[in-house]
Amino acid sequence: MQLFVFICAGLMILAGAIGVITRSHPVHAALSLVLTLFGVAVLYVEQEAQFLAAVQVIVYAGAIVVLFLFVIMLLGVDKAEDLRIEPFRLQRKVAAIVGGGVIGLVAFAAISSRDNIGTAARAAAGATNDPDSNIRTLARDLFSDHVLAFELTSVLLVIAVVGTVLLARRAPKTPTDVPQ
Amino acid sequence: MTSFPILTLLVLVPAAGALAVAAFSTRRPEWTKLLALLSSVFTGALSVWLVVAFDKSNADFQFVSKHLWIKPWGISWHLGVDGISLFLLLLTGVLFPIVIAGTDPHQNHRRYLAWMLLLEAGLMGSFVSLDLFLFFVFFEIVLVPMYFLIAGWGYEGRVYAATKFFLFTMTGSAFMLVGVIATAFLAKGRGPLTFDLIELAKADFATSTGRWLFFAFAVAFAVKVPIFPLHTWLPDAHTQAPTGGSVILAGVMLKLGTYGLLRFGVFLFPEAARWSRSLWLTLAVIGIIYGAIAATMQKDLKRLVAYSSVAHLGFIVLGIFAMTSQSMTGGVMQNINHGVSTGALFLLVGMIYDRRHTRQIADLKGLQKVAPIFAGVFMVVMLSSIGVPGLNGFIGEYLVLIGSFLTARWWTVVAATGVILAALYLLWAYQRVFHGEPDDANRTFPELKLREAAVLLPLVGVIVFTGVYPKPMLDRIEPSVKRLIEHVTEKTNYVEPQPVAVAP
Amino acid sequence: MIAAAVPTTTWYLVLAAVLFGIGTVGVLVRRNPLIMLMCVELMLNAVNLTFVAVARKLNDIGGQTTVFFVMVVAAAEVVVGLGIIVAILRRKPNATADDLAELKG
Amino acid sequence: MLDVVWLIPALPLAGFVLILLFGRRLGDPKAGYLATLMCGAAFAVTVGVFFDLLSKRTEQRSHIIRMFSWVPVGSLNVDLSFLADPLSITMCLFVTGIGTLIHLYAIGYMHGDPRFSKFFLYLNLFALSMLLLVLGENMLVTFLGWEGVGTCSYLLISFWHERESAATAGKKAFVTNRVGDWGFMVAMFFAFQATGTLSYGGINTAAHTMAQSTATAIALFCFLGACGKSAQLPLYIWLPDAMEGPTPVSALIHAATMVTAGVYLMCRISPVLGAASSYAPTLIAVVGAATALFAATIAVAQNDIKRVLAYSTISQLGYMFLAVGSGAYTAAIFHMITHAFFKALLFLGSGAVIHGMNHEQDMRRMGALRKVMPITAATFIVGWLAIAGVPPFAGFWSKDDILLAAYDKSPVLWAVGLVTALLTAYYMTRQVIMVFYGKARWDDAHDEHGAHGDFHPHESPAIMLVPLVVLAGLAIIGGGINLPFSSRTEKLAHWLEPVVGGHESLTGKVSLAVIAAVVALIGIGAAIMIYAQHKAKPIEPRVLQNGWYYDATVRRFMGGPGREAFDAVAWYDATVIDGAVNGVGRLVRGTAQKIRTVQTGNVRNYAAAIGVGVVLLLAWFVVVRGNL
Amino acid sequence: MIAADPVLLGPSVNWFALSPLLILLGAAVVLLVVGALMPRRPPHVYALFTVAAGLATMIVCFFLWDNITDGGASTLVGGALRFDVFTMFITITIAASLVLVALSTDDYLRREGLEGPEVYALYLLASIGGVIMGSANDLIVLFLGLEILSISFYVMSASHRKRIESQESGIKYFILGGFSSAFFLYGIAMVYGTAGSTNFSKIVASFNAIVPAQRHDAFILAGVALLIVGLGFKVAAVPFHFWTPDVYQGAPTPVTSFMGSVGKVAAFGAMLRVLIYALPHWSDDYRPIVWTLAVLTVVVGSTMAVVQTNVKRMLAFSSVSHAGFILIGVEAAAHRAGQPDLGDGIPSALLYMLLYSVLVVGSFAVVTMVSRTGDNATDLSSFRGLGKSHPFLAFGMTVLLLAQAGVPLTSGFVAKFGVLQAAVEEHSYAIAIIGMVASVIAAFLYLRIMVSMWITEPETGDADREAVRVPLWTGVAVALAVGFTLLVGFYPGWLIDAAKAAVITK
Repeated sequence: MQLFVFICAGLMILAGAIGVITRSHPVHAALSLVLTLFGVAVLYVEQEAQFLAAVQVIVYAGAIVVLFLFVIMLLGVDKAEDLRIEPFRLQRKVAAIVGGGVIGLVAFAAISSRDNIGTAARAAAGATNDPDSNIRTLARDLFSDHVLAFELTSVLLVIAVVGTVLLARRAPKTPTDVPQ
Repeated sequence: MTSFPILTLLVLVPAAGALAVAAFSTRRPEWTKLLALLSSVFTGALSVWLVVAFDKSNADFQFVSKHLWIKPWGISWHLGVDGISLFLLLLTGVLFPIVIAGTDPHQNHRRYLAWMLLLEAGLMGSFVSLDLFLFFVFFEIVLVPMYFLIAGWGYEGRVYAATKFFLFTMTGSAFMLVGVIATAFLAKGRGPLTFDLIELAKADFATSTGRWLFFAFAVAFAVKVPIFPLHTWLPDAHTQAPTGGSVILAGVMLKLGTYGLLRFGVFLFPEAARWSRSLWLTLAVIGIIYGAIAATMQKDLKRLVAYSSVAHLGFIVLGIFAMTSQSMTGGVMQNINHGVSTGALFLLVGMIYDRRHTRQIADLKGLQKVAPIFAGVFMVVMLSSIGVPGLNGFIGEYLVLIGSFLTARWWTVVAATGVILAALYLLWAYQRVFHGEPDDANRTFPELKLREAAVLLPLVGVIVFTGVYPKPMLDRIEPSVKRLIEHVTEKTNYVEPQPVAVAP
Repeated sequence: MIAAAVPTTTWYLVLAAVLFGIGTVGVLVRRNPLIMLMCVELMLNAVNLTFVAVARKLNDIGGQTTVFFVMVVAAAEVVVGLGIIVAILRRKPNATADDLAELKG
Repeated sequence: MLDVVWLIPALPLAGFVLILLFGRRLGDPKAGYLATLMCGAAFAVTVGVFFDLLSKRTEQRSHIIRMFSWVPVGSLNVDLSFLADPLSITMCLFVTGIGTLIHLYAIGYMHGDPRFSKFFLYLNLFALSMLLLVLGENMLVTFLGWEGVGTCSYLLISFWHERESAATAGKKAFVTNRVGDWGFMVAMFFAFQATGTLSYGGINTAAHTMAQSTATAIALFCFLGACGKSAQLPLYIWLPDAMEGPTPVSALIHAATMVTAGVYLMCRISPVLGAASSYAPTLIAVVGAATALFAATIAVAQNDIKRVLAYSTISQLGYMFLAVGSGAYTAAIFHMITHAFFKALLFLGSGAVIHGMNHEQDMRRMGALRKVMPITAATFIVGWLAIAGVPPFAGFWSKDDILLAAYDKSPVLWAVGLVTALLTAYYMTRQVIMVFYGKARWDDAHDEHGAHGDFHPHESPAIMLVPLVVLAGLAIIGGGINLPFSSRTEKLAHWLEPVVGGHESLTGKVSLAVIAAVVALIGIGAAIMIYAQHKAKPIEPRVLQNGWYYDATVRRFMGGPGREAFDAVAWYDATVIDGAVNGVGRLVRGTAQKIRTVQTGNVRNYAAAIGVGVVLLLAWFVVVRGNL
Repeated sequence: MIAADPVLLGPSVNWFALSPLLILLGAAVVLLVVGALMPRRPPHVYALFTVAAGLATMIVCFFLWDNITDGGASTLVGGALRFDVFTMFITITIAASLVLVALSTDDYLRREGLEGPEVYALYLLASIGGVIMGSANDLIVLFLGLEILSISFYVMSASHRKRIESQESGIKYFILGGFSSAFFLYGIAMVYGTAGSTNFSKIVASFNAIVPAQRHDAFILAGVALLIVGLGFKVAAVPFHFWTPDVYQGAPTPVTSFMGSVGKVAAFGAMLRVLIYALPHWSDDYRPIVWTLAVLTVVVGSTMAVVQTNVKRMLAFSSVSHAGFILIGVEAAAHRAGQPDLGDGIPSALLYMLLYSVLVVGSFAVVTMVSRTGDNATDLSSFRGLGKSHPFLAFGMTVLLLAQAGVPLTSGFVAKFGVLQAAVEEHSYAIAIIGMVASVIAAFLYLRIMVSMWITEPETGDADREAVRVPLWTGVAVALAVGFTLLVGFYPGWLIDAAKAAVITK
């Protein structure tokens, strides 16, 4: 059963990911992304991260992808990209090498040290298989050990807000860098 | 001796003068010039006083002042003077007033004078520093005023020449900086970090370490001297620099190289200096011959003098690495002599340029007929440069050669042929410029003016006096040179060869 | 029997690596800035998956907390990124990443 | 009187300084008188010193006068000090004596020259240098004078520097001399290393204890120096050109004094020469003989009045080296003295001719001048007889001395010397005939010459004639100082003995003297037959006119391959070395320009670069450092 | 259910120790609120307020510094932050840069018609991120700090609405920044996977236990690799530097100076924290990489700078080169990672950061003025004749450039000397020599700018150019930078001592 779920979710994830990088139309890409995000959410559940799975669906698949789609619609940048053309001769080869290299090396590292991963002594904050609910354990960790990080996220959000305000100001009528 | 911080003043007076000149209003250029002249004359007077007060029986550093500067790195403001540096200070002190009084920049006096004085401060500092860090600071800082003097007040190719000069020298210093630091750390052992020359000279380095460190120092000095084949910045810089810049460059700045080789190269790393002497001697001899040959074929009078410097400095390097008391004393003395005579030559060439706006030998002809006194002064200076006995150039060159002969016979024999070539290129140039019937362009060549004569007279006086009576100089130089050789003897198994004593 | 095999942490890690790799390739080959942004999201998801998987193996909630922070960061990044993209696409409609190469050399 | 030896050089120095300061104000002719006075005073002092020395016992005739410590460094301790001994005082005597005469002569000769006072300035400076040279107690002081006379020679040869040829000749003289100076310097280095001193006393004392090879080296390098200064093969080429200088200069520097400095030096270090390997003196003798013959053959075909004398000087100097090489130092000095008398006389005479001929120097445009300038002619003839070796004129005795010594050394050298004597008599006779006898050819000269207005050769003023007469007298009786009749009459030999060692035995060589005299007469007769009686065509082949093409070859080499080699070095410097420096700069910029194309501005390329970096780093860590 | 919960005990918070962060945050909030409420935009107020906040931060830091010297270092907020002299040094450096940048931004915004409090707020918030990066004791906290800094930078780079270059630079920086952040995060995940925690102290403890056995564990090494990638991107080490010239050129000039100073300081602070404090066990593995990066960075940075014609771009490449120099210091520090005596590597790098920050802000402040309205006149030719028209400004620039070239008696020399001696102390002679040779190449570039200012003859049309204005506060910023440069050049002892104090743990 676990294997089946893993394979199904894995296929979803990979299919979605490949969709993102191969679909020429941005809307299609965004929808492929949703597929991946759902797949990841499934695996979160499988790994006893129920809260994160929920957040994944709500925030990621819900809010963020919708934001993407919104921008696509808003700006009308839904022109399909011609993926047959690649202006840089080496770009795709390099991409293949980089992609293959990263996958190969990381996978190799993960496999070769499979006995060492996750064997360290557990930190005190809480366990994933805590009898308490996942949310509660998470919350306790969040507000004790990681309270500063949590506060910092607020700074991050302030920046996001200020940044969008700053960026959203209308561009002036006469750009200075365009020769008249 | 005295607690009066004369060496500190030697550095600070021109520096303060530079600041004052820079801050002075431009409305009265003559006052600016007077201010600059006063501070340089004051510095010169201090340097003269220094020579008078110098105790010639004392081979050690005198007038030492030492104050902690950068404590965490063990760096002090440590100044001192001995026979090796004494006359270089005097030379600096004397040449600057001459240059400031005798040459006029074509634009912006104020800035020119400020740079000049800053240059003087830097040079003075280089010659009195007894701390490696401090020395490096001064050694490097002089590049800046010199760069601006060449680039700002030079001739047509000035930016190229100045940049070449700056980068070339900086490359050398790059190695030296690493060498300075490495020396301090390797000598450190358990004790505190120090950059003090005297402390570091006590250290014993492993043989190969010492050689590497020596190399790092020597590259910087070799560029500065310049030793063949690192010399190509010199003709460009000399030629393109304004007259004052050329005088200082040739007269004083090149000496940083030879002085550094003595003070830091040989003194800190005697073993390495001994070990690599064949290389240096060979390069020195090549420099002597090569510089002379290259000088012969130059079409530009200033360039010719510049190449002659390559040859002359070769003698100094020969003397340093031959490592006998005669050759080293001669080398130190040649520092001064070359400074005086080549400085004077550059002044004279500058005067020719001022009059004729050309440095091309082919454009000049028959000047002796229209300006005999000018030609006469040129002749005396030229003869000094050729090394005619009775004038200063001979004494240094001769001492170098006779001393070097004891340890480096065949190098010396070849090097001595340089005196033939020196006669060849200078006399040939003299003939083309001063002899013959002047053509129309040169017929109105003005005679030496009073101000010019006043500027040249002290130099000519020094040329003759030193040639006839060098003893006062030798007496002060020799003890320090001897001490240096004793230091080498202590550190290595080197024994200064003595000539076979004649039976009484 | 395959069906009986339980996917270990390593399986998850390899899957995440593949996902990360695909995201990397996507950034390199796609020209639409929006899709490049999506590919960065793919990479971040791969990392999240790794975190969750090792957290499970470690039996440590800290990994999940981290994923939570990453999601916030991703959200903030997307907001700002889209802001910039909007600003630039208003000036240059339909510009691709390849078109934005005035600054070079 | 010995303590005032320093006055001998100091007086010309005073003259130099005074003329330097006030020369222009003194002007023509007062500056000349001042200079002459100083030189004359020096002569007077020298005479005083001479008699003082003479009054002492032989072994006490060497006196060192120390002025001040000149170059004291470590074991090298050179004083500026003078050595008054028979040799140096002898030199001083004729240097100051002849010098004074020539100064006097020059007052007349240079009259009207715009740089009159400068001429005497240089002349006094020369006298100073020459006196330092001969009086120097050590090699360095000698070298000071040595270079000083070289410099003065340069200044005086190119005195009329507007003439391109004069300027070139001066430069040539200086540079060629420098080659010799190099030898002198190296000799000093060897001497210092071997003895720790540069004083002649020390070196000569140590001569027999030093290694033979060292002694040989010192001797030969000194000889190289001497070759330069005394115009021997192969460095003689500057002397004929030096005739571009005013004639008093030729007489003083290039005949009587400076050019003999080389001989003086060799005599000075005669103990070292004695200690050297035997091939060293032989080499010197051979070079001397060869030079003598070589120069004499050239002199046969010259038409310039001064060039004949120049080659003659070279030839006579060759004699002196022949003597030195044969160990006959006294003979060398003897010939030096007599040669100074008659050659100075001949030069001054030629100067008077030139002066009278309005600066015409070509003998083919002269002739029959004895009628218009009788005194000049008479004195010149005395000089001629002296140089030709006609007894009892001075030249005969000294030349005979040398030939005897040469015969001792090797009959071949003697034969060469004899042929030279024949040629000397021949070309000098030729010169006398061409200048003073035959037809007056100066009338046709003036058309071609384009001379200014009327042209009348005239006798010189008295001030020029007095020196001529005095010198003529000396040329007649000069031989008297060393007559070979008995050891009593060999005064010079006795006088010099403490310095140059025992004199050679001359008994039983009367036959050789007779042969020499006969040979001289044959030479004279032949010349008379050819040039006066026109019984045969003159033998003046082009190869001799051009000095065996030696000078031309050297010049062609210097202007050709030599110059090309120098140019090649300059080219190498500009192209290869500087090119390498600039090349580094270009390389950096070029590389940067290439790398710059990687900076495409495209964000995907940048990402690719990061990706590549990632893979490389991962590979390093995982594969290289990991547990593979 | 809720009642059954045990009482949640949060970590104790030393509020005074956090005061630098609180001051910066508070100032940012005040600016935003007041800026939103105030309709009129009074001149100078935002800038001077930011300056005041920066100065206050510095002053507080001096007090805290004393506290640490007396009471020893500690960690804050449950081990999230490290409270030591290192932190204080970084904070002071960032605050000082903030002050200078704020001064030089004031007139710029008015000139370009971009007034508003937002940029200052972003400066302050980004500074928080920087301080967090330099003081983090936890990879996640560090990552958040990095994102705070980066996202502010993305926004600020793109904030010049009138220049398409500004937006281009923003998007480039954003895409590449996100890309490299992902790698960095992946690296964190891997370290976490093996060590079981993201907290430095726990990581070290954990590795202490496992390292002998797992000395060559590929997964953790892959994590180290990816961490280095992320940090290398931030510090602009070659080959992760490609964004630097484009972004530096495109961004508004004051923002560029902010990136060049605060961005670099924070990134290097983070790098030292991660490599030296968190991963000392792997120093033998990453040291060759740091070595290679340092060499590549100094050489490529200097070389590329030589052929540029745009001054901002030149300075961007020169900043790459300087990053290489700091990496030399890091390399020296890596020799001592994990040892009780951390040597001179960290102090030298810290000193370099501080001194370079002032230099770069000063230089870009001059560029800000010369770039004239529109922020586009940054070509080399724009500097032509500056020596004649504005001798003091040109002099100041000359000093700053000479300092960057490493000429003695300027702070740049002290900085260079510091890293070199640290390298030499660890016997890394090759890197020292390569660095010095590269600095000679770089010197050529500074000379070019100086030549343009002082020597190049004016051309026709120069007179028609807009005159360079020297506004008061920007001038003050330059003057402060120049003064500091010379002061430290002549009298550096106190700063060296301060930097050395940063590694004394007790």
